[in-house]
Amino acid sequence: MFAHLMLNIEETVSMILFGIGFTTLLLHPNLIKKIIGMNIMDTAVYLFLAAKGYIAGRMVPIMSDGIQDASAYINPVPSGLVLTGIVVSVSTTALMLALTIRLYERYGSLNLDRILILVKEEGKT
Amino acid sequence: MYDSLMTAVVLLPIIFGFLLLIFNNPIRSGHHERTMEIVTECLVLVNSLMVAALIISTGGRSGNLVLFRLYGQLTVMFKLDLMGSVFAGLVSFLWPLATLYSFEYMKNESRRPMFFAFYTMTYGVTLGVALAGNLITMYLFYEMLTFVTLPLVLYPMTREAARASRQYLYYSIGGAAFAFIGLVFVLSYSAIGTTEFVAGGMLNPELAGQHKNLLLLVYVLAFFGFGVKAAIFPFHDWLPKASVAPTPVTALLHAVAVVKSGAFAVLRFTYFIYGTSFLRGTWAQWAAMTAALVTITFGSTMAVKEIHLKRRLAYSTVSNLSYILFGASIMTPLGLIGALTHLVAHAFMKICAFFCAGAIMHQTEKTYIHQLDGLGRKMPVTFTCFLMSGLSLMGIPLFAGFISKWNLIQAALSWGGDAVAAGIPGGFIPYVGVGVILYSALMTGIYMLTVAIRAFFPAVGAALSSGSAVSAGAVSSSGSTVSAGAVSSSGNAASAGAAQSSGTSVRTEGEEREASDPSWLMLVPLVIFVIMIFVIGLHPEPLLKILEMIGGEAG
Amino acid sequence: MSFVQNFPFFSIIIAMFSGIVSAVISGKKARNLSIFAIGVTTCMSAAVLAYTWKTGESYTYMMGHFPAPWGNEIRAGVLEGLTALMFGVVMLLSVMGGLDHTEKDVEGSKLNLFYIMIDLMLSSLLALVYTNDLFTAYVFVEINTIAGCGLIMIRQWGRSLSAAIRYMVMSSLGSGLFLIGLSLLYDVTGQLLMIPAKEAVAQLAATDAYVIPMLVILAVISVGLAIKSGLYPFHYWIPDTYAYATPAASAVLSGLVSKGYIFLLIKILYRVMSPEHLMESYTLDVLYWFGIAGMMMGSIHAIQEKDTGRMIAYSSVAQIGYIYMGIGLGTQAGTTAAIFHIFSHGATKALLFISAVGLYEASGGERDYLSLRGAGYRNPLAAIGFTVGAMSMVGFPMLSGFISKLLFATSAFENTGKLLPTLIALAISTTLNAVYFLRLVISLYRPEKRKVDEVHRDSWNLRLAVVCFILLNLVLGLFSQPIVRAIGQGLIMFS
Amino acid sequence: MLMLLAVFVPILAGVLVLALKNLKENRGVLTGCFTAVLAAEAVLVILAVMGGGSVTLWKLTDTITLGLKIDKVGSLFAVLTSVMWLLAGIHSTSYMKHEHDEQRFYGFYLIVVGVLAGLDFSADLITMYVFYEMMTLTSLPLVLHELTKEAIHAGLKYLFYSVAGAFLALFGIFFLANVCGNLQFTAGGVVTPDMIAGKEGLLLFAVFAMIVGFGTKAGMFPLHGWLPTAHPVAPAPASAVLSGVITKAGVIAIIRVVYFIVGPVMIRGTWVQYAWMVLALLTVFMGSMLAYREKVMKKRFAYSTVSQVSYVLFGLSLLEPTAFVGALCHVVFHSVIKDALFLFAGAVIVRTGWTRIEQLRGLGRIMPKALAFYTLAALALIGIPPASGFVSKWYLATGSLASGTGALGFIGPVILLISALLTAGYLLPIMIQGYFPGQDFDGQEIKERGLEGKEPEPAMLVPIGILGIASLLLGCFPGPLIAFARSVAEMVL
Repeated sequence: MFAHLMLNIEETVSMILFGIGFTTLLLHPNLIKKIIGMNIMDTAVYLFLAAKGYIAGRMVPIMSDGIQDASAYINPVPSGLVLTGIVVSVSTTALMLALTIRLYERYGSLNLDRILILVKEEGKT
Repeated sequence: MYDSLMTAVVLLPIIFGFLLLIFNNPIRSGHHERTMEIVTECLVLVNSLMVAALIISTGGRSGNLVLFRLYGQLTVMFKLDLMGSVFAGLVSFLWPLATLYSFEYMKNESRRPMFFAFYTMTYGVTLGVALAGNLITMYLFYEMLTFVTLPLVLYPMTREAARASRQYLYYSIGGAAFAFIGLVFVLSYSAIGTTEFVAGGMLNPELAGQHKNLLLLVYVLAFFGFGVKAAIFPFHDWLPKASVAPTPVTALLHAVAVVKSGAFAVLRFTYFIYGTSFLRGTWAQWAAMTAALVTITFGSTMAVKEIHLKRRLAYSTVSNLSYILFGASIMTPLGLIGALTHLVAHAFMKICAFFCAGAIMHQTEKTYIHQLDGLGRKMPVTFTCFLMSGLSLMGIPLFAGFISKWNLIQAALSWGGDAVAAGIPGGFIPYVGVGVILYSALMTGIYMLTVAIRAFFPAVGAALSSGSAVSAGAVSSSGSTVSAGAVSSSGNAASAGAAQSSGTSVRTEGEEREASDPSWLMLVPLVIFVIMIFVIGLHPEPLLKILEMIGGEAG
Repeated sequence: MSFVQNFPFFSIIIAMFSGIVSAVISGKKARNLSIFAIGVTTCMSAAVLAYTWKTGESYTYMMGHFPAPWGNEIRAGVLEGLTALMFGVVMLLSVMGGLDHTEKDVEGSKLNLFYIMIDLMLSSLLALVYTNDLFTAYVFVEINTIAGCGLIMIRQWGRSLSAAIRYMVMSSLGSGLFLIGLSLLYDVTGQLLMIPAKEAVAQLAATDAYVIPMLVILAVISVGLAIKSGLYPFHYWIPDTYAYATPAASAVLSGLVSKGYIFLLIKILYRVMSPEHLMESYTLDVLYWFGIAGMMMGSIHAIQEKDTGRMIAYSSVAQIGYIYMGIGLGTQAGTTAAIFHIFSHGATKALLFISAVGLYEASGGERDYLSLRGAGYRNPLAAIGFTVGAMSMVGFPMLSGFISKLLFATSAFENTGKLLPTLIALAISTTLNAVYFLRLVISLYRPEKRKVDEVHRDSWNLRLAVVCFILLNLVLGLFSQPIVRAIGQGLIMFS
Repeated sequence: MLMLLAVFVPILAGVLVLALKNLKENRGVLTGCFTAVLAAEAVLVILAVMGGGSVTLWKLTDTITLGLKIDKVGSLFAVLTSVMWLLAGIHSTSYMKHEHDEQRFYGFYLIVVGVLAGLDFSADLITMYVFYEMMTLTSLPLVLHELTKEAIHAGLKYLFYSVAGAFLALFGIFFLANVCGNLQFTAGGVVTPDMIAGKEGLLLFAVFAMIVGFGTKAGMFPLHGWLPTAHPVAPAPASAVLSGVITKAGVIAIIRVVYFIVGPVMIRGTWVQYAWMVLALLTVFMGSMLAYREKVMKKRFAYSTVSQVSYVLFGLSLLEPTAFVGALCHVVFHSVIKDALFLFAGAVIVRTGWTRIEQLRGLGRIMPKALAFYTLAALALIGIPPASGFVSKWYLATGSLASGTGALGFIGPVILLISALLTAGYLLPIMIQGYFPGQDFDGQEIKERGLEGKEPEPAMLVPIGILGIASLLLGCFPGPLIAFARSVAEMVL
């Protein structure tokens, strides 16, 4: 069992990271840390994807010195996916940060639980 | 021709109701209420005549009329058969009279156009239930009935009314939701692929035989589901609460149209969908029967305990509706006949009783029974009618109630005998049912006659002093005689009594005006109902002939 | 190749471009552009529907000239066309109905942002409907999330901000799970296009390889999409989100957004996964039972709720439960019912939100259901709209809700184990629906003690939207036969 | 035809009396007409009885017809009813002067006699049930005539007990209609063993229900509770007919059921017979005990009725010819005697306003003649030979010994004897105190009120006299009655 894990060290790490990110995003009350958790989670997936696409001993699929046979490059699709994913994650992160700033301006707190309480109180008045 | 007539009688009142709603404001701002009433009455009358024409010309049997296809095999379809004719005929007989009555009753109310709009719409919808040719159509109108009668319950707009209407709605919708299960099952197990009513049942015997217990469970669910509208225990609670509605509503809808639709639906479901041969002798039958018996006992006991007149009558309705359900659950042709007899007889008796209660409320604003002391002398015709309906509800011979009770009990005894002879477990239940009905009859005697006795024979010093004694002799005349003759004589007596008492009587507290019989708009329906009670009680043979034909087909 | 076949792609692109263009134009123009874009895409969807209905088969549309497995594909059939059409119609009506409110709730300078979000939402929904590529689906899921979040937070209100952050957090969790599921699937099969992926999966199933990873993939994807569509017990973000956004946004979010995810889930379950895995993983059973739990719990929460908007939102939780129950039945009829309910619920829920707005307006902006007393007299049309919506939810025959109820019930017959639970759940849930919806309807028609000052007149577009939604409901209720047949046909083309 | 008149003439007359409101001003006309109708009724009944025959009233449904028929039992009861009614009616013309709402009383009084005639002449069970219910309802106004709270309460009690009893009986009717279809009264019964094959237990239960149900009207335990409440509160003439005649409606109903529908054969030796006997004996004993302890005069008479009517029921329950003869005789005798007692009570109340036993000391100084007639009736009820009660009790006792019902057949006479002693104990003190008030009695009150030697008015005194003497004479010359009863017994047993 442990040997399997060591053999697929990238996958193992990415899964651990994913777990860390997921729990942080889900459970941590601090908004900034939530966002960090989300990023960790996304990064874990990218790591996983990149690890899947990597084939030992091959080149990055970027044409630097003329086209070689396809077997010379690693699988480009995961890399593409990772790139797309990063774009998506950046925009999501930006949006969440923007939201966080708004909330902080309004309620002076980054603690989501506290913010929710404040919102409720605000609604009552 | 007749096909279009069938559509017309259902749609005409509904469309008219919508028109009234649309022209609500012009009518009220222009004070055209009187015109509206006359038009409404004419329309209702015409509609009733059309129903009569329909029934007579087709002899109670028409072809299928598919209106449109809802989904798949589910078509909205009208078809007149004998049982539908009985219900439709009953409803169309009562409606014009009830409308007439409600003009007077609603005289001082605002928002009358709205009231009559929904009242008239309900007419159409009820006819829709009666004319429905298949289960889905009936279900459709059954649901519609809930919604068109809801504004009527809500009409007083008080907190109590809102609560009552909410409860009414929840119960009805909940019931329909369980009836829906039945509908879906029927669709799947139908022998003919549709949900059309077939006398004697339409389930595919082979398929149904494989899942007998499941289907029986579904039957019980649907029985209770449809039974909600027929106020079966423990889903009866909405009915007494709903008596906050104006009396014409309580009388016509919650004693006849709505609740009878529930009972009618149960009859349809039992005799025309499942078929009695499938159900007879099974646990489902005993479950249904027990429920009906519990309701009878419960309703009549609660009626005795209740001190609010309309709620008392409502509890009485609860128990009487379960007479019908009991008849349905006997599941023999005789049972069907008994159930239908009671369906017709109870309609006249209970609407009469409610209209009396309404007349009392309208004339004196008294709603509790202990307030009624001595009113019988002031409102002789009203209380005579009340007494008559009470006696009939008790099941005294020569009144309509006796005939239905007779039929029901004969059915119960016959089936009980057969069941015991055949060694079916639970065969004793019909015998218990006979006992329960008699118990309920006793309770009926208690809760109806106490009211009449209070009214006619007030304890000395309770309500009236000198003025009442003058008219007493004449008053009590109407207490015992057949109505028609009494009307004129006691009418005079009342006026004489009123004239006398205006000078001498000591008014009791809170009595704003001298009570008297209401105007002819209210009295005519009352008297007609009493006459009908006697007609059915004394000469039920034509009705029974028709019912026997139905029983013969559906058994 | 017919010109019509381009339409799915065009409609996505049109929606996206109008969003981009909106960034640089004024709010009013952005609004007009947005409505125009929705209208055009709706027409295109109709054309696609007509085309595929006529040809009787679905087609795949290659993006660019990269064939599988590298390229990106769109696939359109009757079901896709129909869904896109419904989404378009509901969106158009929602935007129309909420027009005034949008302008009131959103600062003038940011109005174009709102319409950017609407456009992006439309494009992502269309993409979710049409795409045949898993990773594209992921990207549009994220775009959808962002657009949805934007729609919520555009209203500068504490509640909507907090709702937005919660929505965002939950959505991110869902997206993350979905993404890891995709990655694992890619890992196992090496495919991202659905059709090749299905072949690969079928092969795996045939050889019994990678059983556990396949289960994990199924679970992770299902849970991810379930979170995003608000299946009970992942529904905590729903009430605030739906209730506190601006009405147009509420209608769109509740009527469409979660439905897009559900549609995607159905797509993945039937176009990618193999029946064997579905059977082994009990995914369907889990979805079914959670769906039923949602039906009950959503309604119970709704009953406890006083705020009308939150009540309707909790009702959405229940309705999503219905849909998952349909999917969970695991039969074609069940799925048909679920998809029909997607339409029916979309039309009904949007109607409820839009007409509730009319009622708030007539009650001085109060949303508490007690404050809505007598609103039926102050704003008759909105009240009628609400009543129709409520009756449809309760399953009144002739309205759309009845048909979906009927479809759910009849489809249950094909799965005898789930027959009785389904039927009883339907019955109880109907009753619960009646409790909270009709309670409100009754109080709408109860006159208030204070005098009705004046009949409130809504703007023409709100009234038009309400009327159209009512008609839509009636159409779905009365002429369901062709629609259901189309769904059935579409499902056959689907996989 | 005549029997139709006998049924409907009084009913119509009663309705007319109720409806014509200006009769109130002409008391003379009212009472004249009233008496005339009652007399005519008596004549009509007797003529009808002599004419015999049968008539169908109405076909309710195909299976239910309402009809009248004259037979011996019916004749006996009808004649008895109409005569008693006439006498009590005459008494009431005087009694009711002191009451309010006279006209209503007369109206319902007339209606009830018509209904009772119908009941007696009924040709089948359902017709009888119709009249039975009508009787309950139309006699109700007589009970609550006083309209005091007590009277209304009593009236309701009367009504509900009666209705409950009627519905118990109705169960039996429904059952019998179901098994045999034909419910025409036929001497010896219509039920045959093959009709009820498999339902024997149910039949017995139904019969028992009917006995208990109809027994309500006859004041039989356990549904006797209404009687002591209801009879005393009514005006005295009404109490007289209620106690003397209407209780007999229960008796005839039971006779009809047991001897004319089910047939004695079906229940002889079954639990029903024994239960019935036990109930009847229990009632006999209990009624006498309660009467003995009761201090209010009319209530005491009412308890006495409870006890005495159950003599009749006991006789019937033996299913034995001699006892049957005794029962029929006792019906007649008790009717006469109890009418006399209640009319006497009415006279006392009108004259003195006294209602309690201890107030009656020295009554002999006021109304010696009336008290003499009372004494006659009382002696007859106790059963002192040669007064009438002795004859019936003799027949009852011998019948009981001959009935072959084992121990109960012996216990019966014992209880009858004890009851007779108790009867003496509760009736004689009135007479003794009346005539012999004792040394310490000064008659102050009587003198002060000037009541000395004030006999009741003739309209009261004459009926009391007739009844008192009749109760003696019937005992001296019981031959025709016994012969008649014997012929009936031969028919049914």
